[in-house]
Amino acid sequence: MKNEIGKLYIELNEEFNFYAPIKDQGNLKFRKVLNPDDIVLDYYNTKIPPKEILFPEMEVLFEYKTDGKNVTEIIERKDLEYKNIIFGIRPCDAHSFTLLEYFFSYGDVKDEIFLKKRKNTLIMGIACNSPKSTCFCTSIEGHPFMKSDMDILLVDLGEKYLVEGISDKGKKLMARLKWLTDAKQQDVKIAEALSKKAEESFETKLDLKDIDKILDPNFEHPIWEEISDICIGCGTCSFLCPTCTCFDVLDQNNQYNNKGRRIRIWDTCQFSLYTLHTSGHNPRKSCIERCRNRILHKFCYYPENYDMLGCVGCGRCIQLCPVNNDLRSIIERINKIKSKKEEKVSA
Amino acid sequence: MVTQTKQNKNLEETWEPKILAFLCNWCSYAGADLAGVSRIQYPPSIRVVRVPCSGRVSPYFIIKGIMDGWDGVIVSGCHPGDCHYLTGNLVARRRFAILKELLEFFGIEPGRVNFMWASAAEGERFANLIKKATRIVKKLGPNTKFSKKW
Amino acid sequence: MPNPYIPKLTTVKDIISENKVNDIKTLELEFMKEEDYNRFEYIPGQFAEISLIGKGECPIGIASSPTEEGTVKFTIKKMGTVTSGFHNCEIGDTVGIRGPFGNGWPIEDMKGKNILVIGGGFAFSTLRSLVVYLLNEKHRRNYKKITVIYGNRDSGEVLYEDVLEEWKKRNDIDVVLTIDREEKGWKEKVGFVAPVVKEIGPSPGNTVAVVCGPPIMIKTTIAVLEELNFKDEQILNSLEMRMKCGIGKCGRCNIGNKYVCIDGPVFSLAELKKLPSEY
Amino acid sequence: MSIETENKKIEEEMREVARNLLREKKVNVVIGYTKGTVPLSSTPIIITSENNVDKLIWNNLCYVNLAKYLVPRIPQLIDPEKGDLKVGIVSKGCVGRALVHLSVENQINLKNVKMIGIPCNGIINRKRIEKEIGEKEILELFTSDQDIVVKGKDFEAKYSYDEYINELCKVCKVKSPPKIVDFKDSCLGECQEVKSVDDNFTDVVEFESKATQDKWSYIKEALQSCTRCYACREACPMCYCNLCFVDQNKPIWFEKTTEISDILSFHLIRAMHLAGRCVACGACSSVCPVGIDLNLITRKLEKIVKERFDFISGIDSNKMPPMMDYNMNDREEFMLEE
Repeated sequence: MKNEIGKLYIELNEEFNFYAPIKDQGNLKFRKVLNPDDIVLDYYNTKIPPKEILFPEMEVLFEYKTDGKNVTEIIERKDLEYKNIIFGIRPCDAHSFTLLEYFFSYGDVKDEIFLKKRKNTLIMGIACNSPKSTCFCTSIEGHPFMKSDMDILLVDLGEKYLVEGISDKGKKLMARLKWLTDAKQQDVKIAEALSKKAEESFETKLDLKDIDKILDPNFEHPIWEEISDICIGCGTCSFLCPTCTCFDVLDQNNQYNNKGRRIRIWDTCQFSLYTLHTSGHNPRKSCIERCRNRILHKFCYYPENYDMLGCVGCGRCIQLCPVNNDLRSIIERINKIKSKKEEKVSA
Repeated sequence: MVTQTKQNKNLEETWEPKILAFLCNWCSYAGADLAGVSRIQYPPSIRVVRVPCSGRVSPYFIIKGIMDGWDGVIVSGCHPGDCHYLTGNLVARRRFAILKELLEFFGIEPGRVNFMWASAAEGERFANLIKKATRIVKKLGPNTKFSKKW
Repeated sequence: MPNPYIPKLTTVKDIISENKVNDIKTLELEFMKEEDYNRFEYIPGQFAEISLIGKGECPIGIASSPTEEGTVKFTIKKMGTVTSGFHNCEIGDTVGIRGPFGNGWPIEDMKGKNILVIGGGFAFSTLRSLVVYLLNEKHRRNYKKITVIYGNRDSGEVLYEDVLEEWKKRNDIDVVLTIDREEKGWKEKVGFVAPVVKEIGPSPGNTVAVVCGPPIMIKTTIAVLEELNFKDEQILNSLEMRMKCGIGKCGRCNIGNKYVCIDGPVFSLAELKKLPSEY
Repeated sequence: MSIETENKKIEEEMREVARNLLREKKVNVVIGYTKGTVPLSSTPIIITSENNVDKLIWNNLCYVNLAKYLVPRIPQLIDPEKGDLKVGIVSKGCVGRALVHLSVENQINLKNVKMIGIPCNGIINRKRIEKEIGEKEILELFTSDQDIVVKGKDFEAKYSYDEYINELCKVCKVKSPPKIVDFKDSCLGECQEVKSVDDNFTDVVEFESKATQDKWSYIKEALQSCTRCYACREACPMCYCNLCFVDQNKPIWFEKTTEISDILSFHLIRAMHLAGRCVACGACSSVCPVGIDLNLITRKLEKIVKERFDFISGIDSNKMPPMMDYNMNDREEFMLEE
């Protein structure tokens, strides 16, 4: 099927927005495919996380018309009903969509903009045959061949793909693709072997089992100063994190045609402006608090609120941090708090 | 097709640029006044913002102006040595030099941003320079590159 | 479900300048559509995201009580871009509103108890909402003794003078006003809120203390209340945080795993003590 | 001498100076580089004990400008009882320049700073190598003789060292920190006397000669992928403002959206703010997660300041930077004349 990606694209492009990894300015990103030849599938992972398909860096919440001073009409977005296919996504990033879904539907008021788009999205992922050295999805109960977050999972067998429909949505779509051939037992076995091999090849193993229980009582611990001492306070780790969701809201006016729009743009807890009150008070005024918030949000608040870690183990923050403030070593240092305490108790 | 180009040509001829002008209170603003009182004709393209000194004009004002869709920006102050605050225009001149070079480097037509000196007694010079600046900006056409559009 | 970011439109019906410095104004808003108003069911202590479309949006506590039908009131201090915009509003302007958000004062749990309302300065708006609600003839019999202690920097800063006058005339509520420094013509108490609370010495038995004000006032008042043997569960607090969305999505108002906009803004002192002190 | 032996030598000398400084209690902390956990990186480290000195390393991936850690963070660490915090800082040329310039701007007191000067032999252009390797994983990178060797699971690539170092390093003339007249003992280890720097700016001139439209499309293309993480700003030793102009919201000058005009205005104004201040360390380009190359803009700034005001930042602690100064006789050929 490998050379039939184009065929797949042509068949689905009319009905769906077809997203796949594409090289843009030297960086691999998920973009709407215009030419199936652009699709890059021989890759580890994209630099920009695929969350930007459903939660773009800049997104219009609504538009409005004014009479020069006052609003006369509010125009809702109508493009949320489009159907999307995300093709070639890795299992860790697919898992991030599950987390985002949890997050955006938390509370009484749900984020309908995201959820509507999510509902109309079909995830067609490719299993990870060879994880990167910075990947640690097995440590967060994920797996390079994890199916649960996908609609269809492809396994790269070298010459061909093994395609498996997982959700009803995915199975339905597969039934439409008449040119797929039935898989041989032998191919399924190869896939299983590949899965095992991939799982064994992980270099990074982190102990994240009770991390929320260690973090919760250690809100005020000297370790946070130590962790944040080299942090320069940029937003790389959170902008490129597949599960980070914070945003800022602002209004834009077009004074020429009396139109305007309210947009949301990615924001990050790493900036001091993020929590600055109008009065000048800032609850998280230094890098220490901001670094702590990021770690706690992912490894303590997420488990407390959704019973899941807020990290998918993609390793983007490890690879792209400008000062190489490695998340793996941060977690190791946090785990040490616990073992130190235990030592004390036993002594 | 022919009619369209004709129309475009017409548009080009009738199009008048809108230029944001920051005039220093002590010299150029008075100069503009003098030009008006002396009934010297110059194109009605500028919209004036009076500032205490050309040194008050931050690069933010200029870039924000271009971003907001003005076709050009003019900053006018006292001649070097004549500043009401002694050195305000000298400080401003350094800033403008860098801004102008950087704009050019970024590929934004440098003609959109113009700096000039005009004293309170130079009504004629003021009018002439505005004419010249308007001509330059008009030649460049509407500002579409940098202005926000959606 | 509809897009939660779309505000309902209202018109400004009345604008009242609340203090002498003229930096606090109360805006009375009337919904353009009847159905929007009917859907806007709130309790005292909740807030709404009100927006001047084109300028931005900000979370403001609702100052009116649900018992005052027809309009919704917001008391706004001139601080930043959006609030300055509100101060420049004229009657008849359009204002967007989303909400109500937050948990509000626990009016159900307060039933059958004495209520001690302690407010300082401009934070009195949601307390006004609460007291007006409690004093409503339908609700008054559900609650026991009501005491209001309201402190200000000077007499020019006292908000809602008309309702305060009304309350003073009634015999089912005690109103104590105080200002920081003595002033000519001021007949009420003088001194900070905390010592005044101490002086009055409310008894903690079957009482809920509602405290709202600037951080330093909260800190000193809570110390006094604890001295008077109030338990942590009996002291209620309304927190402030920078907010954008009001629905727990934009992320910035979290304290620990709680979001002030959905789990708050009202927390009891007992709850607050469990949360990290990052507010 | 091969690059590795050079590095080894630098490393040893650096450790020796740092050890002595800590042992003699001349400094409280030493800021330096240590080995990174991913192949194309190094990480800053703050050392307080003599025992940890061996963690300090020098290789050609030490791209962070350590002067960043002095402003504004370190002044906050000053213990009022113990007096000022004394800092030793591993200084390649551009770190030294940054320190000198920061002291000119009264942000740090050089009295409290000891530079551990090293003769920098260039920083590898990691973004360029990453781009050329593409979607393969780099597991190891080392220098061998005059080459940079990049190794992965099933590939090995060699790049010429002279070609694949930062563009700014190629033209750098201040390899080790400049000697400071007022604080003679502030620089230990290697330092050099810099009087003036000759530069013909051929790279900038080439770009300048392009047509306006070409420049615009080049800049637009280059900056388009900016994610607004502001790593360039945060890594820059000169960007120490408490409130950056993009963060100002009373009034909002520039919106932080992803529109090209907003992105461009950020980079344009930031460049404006760095005129006469940029020390050409290239940290901004090295840290950019999406690989935007800001070197060209940096070079242009250097050129403007050199040609117009005959100034080079961070060389002379007694010379006033151009944007803090004025001169009646500046060139004004750009002014509109009748």
